[in-house]
Amino acid sequence: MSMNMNMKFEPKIMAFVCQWCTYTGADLAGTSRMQYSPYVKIIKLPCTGRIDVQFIVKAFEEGADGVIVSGCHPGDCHYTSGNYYARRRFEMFHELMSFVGVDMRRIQFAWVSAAEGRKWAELVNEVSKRVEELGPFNVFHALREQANELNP
Amino acid sequence: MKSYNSSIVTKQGLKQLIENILAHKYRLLAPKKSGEQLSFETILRAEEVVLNQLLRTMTTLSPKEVFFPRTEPVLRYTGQEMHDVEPPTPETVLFGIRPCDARGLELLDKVFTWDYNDKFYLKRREATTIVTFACSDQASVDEHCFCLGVGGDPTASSGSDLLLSTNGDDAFLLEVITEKGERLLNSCKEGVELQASDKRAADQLEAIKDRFVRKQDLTEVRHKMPEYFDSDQLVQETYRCLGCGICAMSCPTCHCFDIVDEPKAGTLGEGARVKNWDACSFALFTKHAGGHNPRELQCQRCRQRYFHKLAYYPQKFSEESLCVGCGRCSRSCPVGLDIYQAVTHVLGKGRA
Amino acid sequence: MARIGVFICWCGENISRTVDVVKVAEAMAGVPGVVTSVEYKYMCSDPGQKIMKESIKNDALDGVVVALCSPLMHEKTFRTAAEEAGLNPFLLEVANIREHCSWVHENKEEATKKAIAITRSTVERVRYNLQLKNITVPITARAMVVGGGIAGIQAALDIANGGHEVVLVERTPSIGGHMAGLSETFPTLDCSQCILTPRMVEVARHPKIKLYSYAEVESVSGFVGNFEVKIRKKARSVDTSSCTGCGICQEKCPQKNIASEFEEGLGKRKAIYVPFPQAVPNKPVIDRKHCLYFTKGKCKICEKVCGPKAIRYEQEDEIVEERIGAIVLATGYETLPATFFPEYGGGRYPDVITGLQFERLASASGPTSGELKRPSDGRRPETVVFLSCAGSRDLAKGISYCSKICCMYVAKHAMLYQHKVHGGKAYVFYMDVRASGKNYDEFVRRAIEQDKAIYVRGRVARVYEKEIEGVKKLVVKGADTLLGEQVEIVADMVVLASAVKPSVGAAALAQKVGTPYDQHHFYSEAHPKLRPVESNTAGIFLAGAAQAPKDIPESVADASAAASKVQILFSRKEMERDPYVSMVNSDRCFGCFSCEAVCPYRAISRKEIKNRSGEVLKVVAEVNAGLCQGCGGCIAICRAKACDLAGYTDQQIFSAIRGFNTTSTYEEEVVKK
Amino acid sequence: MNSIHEVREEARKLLEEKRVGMVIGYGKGKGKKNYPIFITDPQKVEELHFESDCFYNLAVYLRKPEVCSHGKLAIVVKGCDARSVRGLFSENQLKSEEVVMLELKCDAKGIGRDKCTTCRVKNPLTPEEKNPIDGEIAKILAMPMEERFRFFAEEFKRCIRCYACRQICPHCFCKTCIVEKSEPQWISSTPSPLGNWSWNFTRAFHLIGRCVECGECARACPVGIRLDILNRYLAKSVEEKYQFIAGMDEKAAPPLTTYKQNDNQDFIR
Amino acid sequence: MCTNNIYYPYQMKLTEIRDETHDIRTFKLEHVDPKLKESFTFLAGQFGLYSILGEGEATFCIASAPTKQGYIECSFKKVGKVTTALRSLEVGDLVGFRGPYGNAFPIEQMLRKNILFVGGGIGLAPLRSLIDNVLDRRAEFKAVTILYGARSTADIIYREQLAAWEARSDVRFEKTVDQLRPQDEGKWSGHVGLIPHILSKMSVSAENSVAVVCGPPIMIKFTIAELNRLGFNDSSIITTLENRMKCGFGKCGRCNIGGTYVCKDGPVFSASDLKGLPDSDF
Repeated sequence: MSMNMNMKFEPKIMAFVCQWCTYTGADLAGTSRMQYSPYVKIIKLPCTGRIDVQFIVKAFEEGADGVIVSGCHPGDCHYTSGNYYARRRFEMFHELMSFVGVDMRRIQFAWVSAAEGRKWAELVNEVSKRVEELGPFNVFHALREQANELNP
Repeated sequence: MKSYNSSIVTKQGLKQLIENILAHKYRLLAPKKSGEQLSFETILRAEEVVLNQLLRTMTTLSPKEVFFPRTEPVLRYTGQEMHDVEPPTPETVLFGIRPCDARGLELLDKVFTWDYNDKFYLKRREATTIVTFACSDQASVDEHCFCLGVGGDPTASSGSDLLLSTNGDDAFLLEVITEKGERLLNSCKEGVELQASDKRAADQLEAIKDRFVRKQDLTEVRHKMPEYFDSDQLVQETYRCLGCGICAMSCPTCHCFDIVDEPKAGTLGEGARVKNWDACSFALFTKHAGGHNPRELQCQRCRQRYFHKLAYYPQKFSEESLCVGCGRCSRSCPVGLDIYQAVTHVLGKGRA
Repeated sequence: MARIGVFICWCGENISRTVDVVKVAEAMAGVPGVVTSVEYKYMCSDPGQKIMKESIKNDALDGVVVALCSPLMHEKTFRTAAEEAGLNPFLLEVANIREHCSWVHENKEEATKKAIAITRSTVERVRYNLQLKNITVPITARAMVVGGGIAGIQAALDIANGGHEVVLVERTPSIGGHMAGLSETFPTLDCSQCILTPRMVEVARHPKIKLYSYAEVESVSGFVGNFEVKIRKKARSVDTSSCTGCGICQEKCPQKNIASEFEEGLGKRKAIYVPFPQAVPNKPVIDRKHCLYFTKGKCKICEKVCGPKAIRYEQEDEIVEERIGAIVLATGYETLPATFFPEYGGGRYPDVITGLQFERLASASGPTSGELKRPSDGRRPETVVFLSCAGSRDLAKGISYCSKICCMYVAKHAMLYQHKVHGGKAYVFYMDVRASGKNYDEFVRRAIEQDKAIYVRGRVARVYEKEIEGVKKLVVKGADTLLGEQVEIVADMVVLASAVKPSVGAAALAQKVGTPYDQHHFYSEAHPKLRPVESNTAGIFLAGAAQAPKDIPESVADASAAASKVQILFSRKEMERDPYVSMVNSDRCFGCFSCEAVCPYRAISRKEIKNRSGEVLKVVAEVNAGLCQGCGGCIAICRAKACDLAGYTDQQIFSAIRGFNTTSTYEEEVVKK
Repeated sequence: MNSIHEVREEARKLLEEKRVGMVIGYGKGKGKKNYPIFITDPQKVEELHFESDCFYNLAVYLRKPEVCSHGKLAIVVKGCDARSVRGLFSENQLKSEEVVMLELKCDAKGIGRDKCTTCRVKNPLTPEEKNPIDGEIAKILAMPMEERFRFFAEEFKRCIRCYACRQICPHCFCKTCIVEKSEPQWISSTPSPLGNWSWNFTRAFHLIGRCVECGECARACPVGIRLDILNRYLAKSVEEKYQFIAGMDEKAAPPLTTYKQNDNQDFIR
Repeated sequence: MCTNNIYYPYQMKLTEIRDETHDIRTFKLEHVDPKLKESFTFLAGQFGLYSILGEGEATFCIASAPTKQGYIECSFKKVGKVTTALRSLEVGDLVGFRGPYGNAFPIEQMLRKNILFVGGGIGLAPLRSLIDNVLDRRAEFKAVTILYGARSTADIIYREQLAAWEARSDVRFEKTVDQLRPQDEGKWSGHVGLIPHILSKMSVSAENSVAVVCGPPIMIKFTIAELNRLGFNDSSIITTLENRMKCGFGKCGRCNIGGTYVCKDGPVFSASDLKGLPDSDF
């Protein structure tokens, strides 16, 4: 990542959330005027079951330094079981990602219900702080830079 | 071509030559061991060139990548604006390719200059001086090599600018083939002891020929194409092909490519139009957008590759076949397919 | 190139205080394909909407992004407005820059940057929005009610009286359910059969109700408005159309010692029998397990005595098919059998009985004609101990929940006992008395105060038999937790208010229907507060104790509510719903059916792709848009990316991801200004 | 079946009685080389051959249209092939009545890339032991995160997108691969460091709970990418987490298409 | 602007959009560079590569006649990424163009002959260029017959053009649809049936005639067979091949069949050429 050294590092963190629980929970954080870090941006999906791990890979490809994936707590899925399948998928994704050396502190899975505006705000702050401390995802960005170098 | 100008150089002298090449800021590419493989890589220190190794083992991928990279931008864009691209062309010395590879480049030249000149290929060609190693070592030829069967010669100089061959245990014969070769040699020969000689690599040809187990002539298939095209034997020979692209991608003369637009990750509206290696063995290669595929079956795709090498290219471009007999495709094929074996079997059956 | 309009709302100061909306508008104007980008004080106001509507027309927009509050607030408003202006409403997306941005950040520069990113991402997404249309599904206005207890009866009658045909499926030979077996009902003590029987008769003669008794649901396919149901009519061995219900067969049947299910095992029945005199239909059925002809090959007395020749030994199960638009599941409950409680001697001592058995003993139509007698020796019980919470709220028994009805019926039992056995002593062991309901607490008080039931707070540890003066008595050992002492009561009878659980087969039925159930196999409602009688599967409704323990008035209310939901559904010929459904590209699909495995709605079916000569080339997945609820689980599991979700396509998400992370130098300059 | 002789006999019978249209097995080439052969003529069953370097996973041929057009098939299977065939059954790619498995115990010692040294299904029907953490996996796990990342990034960088790993894998049966999908293009088809990373990562992910650890992808890879380590590690994880071994039970649901309510969620906040 | 990069397209401006059917669209394109607009020439039968930056290139023939100068037209069906992106363009947008590539219809060999044009579906596009070219030089040819077929009336392209040809007294014009949809009952004045079948009933003479056939591969195959039956020899049947192409100038190898590169040696072939080619269905 070509970054001016005296510029503050503003991590790019993408959140993939389900529309029934976490999206609404984030709305609640808003209506409750909870203040949190501005680095996390949300993409709304119907359900965590819709979240393809490809989304997360793509987010990193496009320059994200961290990713949050969040949805309804187990048992609360609007579609009854989407988050259960997602949980397994994420567990294996977690395994594979960490095996190939992606620091999993950059990726946070969470259950945030529509009532948990507080939890959402805390989650965002926690992940933002952690990614800020980790710095830009340079090893991954390097792949991108190398790929772009092929297009001189 | 210039008349022969041969000299004998010691191993030490050759090392010095390599050091001089590096010192003169040439980009030096030579076979280098990475993992279990030998591949052409940029050499930064002379000792990275392990002569024994490159004499004995052939690189997995051919040197075509130096001129025709696996991916290469042909234009860039920013929004609606287009920008031309020039291939990076540092003065380059490609060291240690084989005569079959060198010959392959000459065959490729015909494709990339046919009516339309592909500047990306040509500019790289112009900027590169080729130092070839003849297959004169005891172990240079293995059971996959069959250049003799496709009009090649393990000591040939065509396509090379300088030709090296072994001369006893600790010395090499260095032949200047072209002016370009001569220029390189002249600019890098300080401290290199060159002892004029009247020998040629080709003198060793007869001895080397004996090392070949594959000697049958494949070129006749070209004339019998219609006869063999629907040969059951050919289908049988290629039935186990799984449709990967190893053969095409390791081949020194396979040149099929795809053109795609590659958006630059992390930007909106920026990117490049790139030329990527492709292979006729891929199922989607000829598949129409509408779903129709003129080469629906894998054996048809295999046949395309064999025939393109041995029949179509000679028919179109020259009397030479596009296969140079380096044996890379059969060395790397994961299911043991072998163009030489397949074609000789078919020829055998055809005769019978 | 796309023609996208971006409309940014100040929301008074709500957004503009921390987000520089003018800069956002300026930044968006620089995004390729954005032809207009404006901000306005209140976008949702009439003049605000008018700005958007006019721009849609004048700038010939083919995509709109409104950047304002949460889509949950105003997405609908703006989509409707867009539609009024002639744009497909699904070409409009909301960028949430209030709840997710201006309200949660203080630093204006950062908030502005984030608002730009959110809006930019939404612009990138909207490029690939498709013109969608709400899906319309035709509706077969015909309901099926499964279960002929009071809930099922009520639901069937309500729907039928609303003018729609109803198919009522009952597993046993007669409708009526548990209520038909109850003695009197709390808190009014009116006779259960007296209030139920007229309803049963009404079902029998209702022209809109088709009753399948002694039948079970075999399979359900299709989706809301369009179910295809197969019903297994079990072989009755009696031709119900010619049987007159005279009862002579039952009278003459030599097999007479079969425990009657209706009498909870306390009475006997024949091998050909009508479960109880008021049964609907009042036609007998042969119990093939006990019939002499079926077990031994000879007898056939019933056939001989049957006047109208209605006996059919050769009859087989029959599968009938019904087209149904909505299904009400009212499969009711059962209670844990006495044998479930070895610590209380259940199963070992005949005088340890369940509440339902007590109902039969107390019923005027019961095996003792309403006289209270001990099952063991027929003596009048002088002392009876009632144990509430037998199994309920007992994690050791695997049941965490309260069975809800026991407190009330235990009080009723104690009361009935006192009325029937004057001078008898009724002890009630309880944990809490839960009597919330109209006149409920008063009822319990009456049992304690007027009828002198002795309430002991505590659990019973053990019940064992002891012979006292030649009579086998039951010794009940427990603790009185209020007094803090051990108590030991010598009783003649122990009645267990055993826990309520769903009927056997409830889970199997739920699987056939494709609707979820909880760990106890009670059916799951779509929402515990707001959609209590709907299941998560469209067109499947719940009534009565199949969903949770309930008493009669609740079950009836439930049933009427479910019936009302059914009628709302039937009030239209077609049903309209969101177009967010999955779609399969059958070229890419290669039929691994992972999607089928993860689909919670059984919306994936298998389709054969054939060539011209009819050979099957491959089998691929197909989405039934009527069943699909748009969760997108199938898409995430699909490796070939053969399916996609309208409204949330891969292409849209992909573009949104790109849109977030990519800032241009132009934008940076705008922000810095 | 115990010996190649019995297999030949069975193959002959199957072909003669027209119960199968083709037998897929190993034939002997020149020298010591073996390669897949396809027999339709009962007279030719003697060409069937089996010895310790018959390392191909023949199950991959069951999806080739040329092969499928012969109707019912018989296939010589070692442990890994048999697992693949059962995996294909479980994913509806084949019907068990369409394939006859001719099982042979395998004593392959491993050809290149030590593909057979970690094998635990030499006997087609029973896994011998729990999947051990082999040396290669242990080596990776011992690396700090960034080093791991660099290791794999360097491995993937060499990829030339010949797709041999995909073509030789019996479980990569998609007719059009995700990398060939262009709207949107999830994975760049360009052999660049970034596209290569995504491609190899995604392929490994797609094989989770399905890979039978035959190691063919790593053997086929012309540039020597250690795909086997990746897949073996994931197979081990799947076994530990879900007690699932791919291709052992054709009735068992692949682990990502099912769930338990009490699945682990330690990693979820 | 770049001269030596053969991959570098010209910029053309989209000046008109016409929807032929629900999924076939025609673009009219003009060179942005005024000099090029003036000097650009091509021959009937040639093709080009049309591109959008960031999406890629797609190959279609030039559908307008070379005698119409200052612009080119092309027609395309929405089948993939590039064509989908092309469909999203509006008048005034830029399109990349490389070409013209390939050989051309041998119009000089057709002079003073009877000419039979047979077009199927979107295959009328390359034919249209030639037909207009011929009609613009009408006096140099003998009888001109046009047979056009589409799957249904909804799939007919170039309706105005067809009407104009039909109206001419010096052209015999026949049209057919494979199937008549119920709503067309009574409104369709043409034939109903597959092209080869209609052709068999048209009593065309092979004498001093050339047939030019364009359409989907299966239609070409059966039409050639029918023409042979009518007495046309293979060398007097001309058609175009639509193999997949990428580069357009004989490098990328995709369109190679036999010793031929369709993009350079074609796309126009005589039936006798075709029959000598391997991997072709003819």
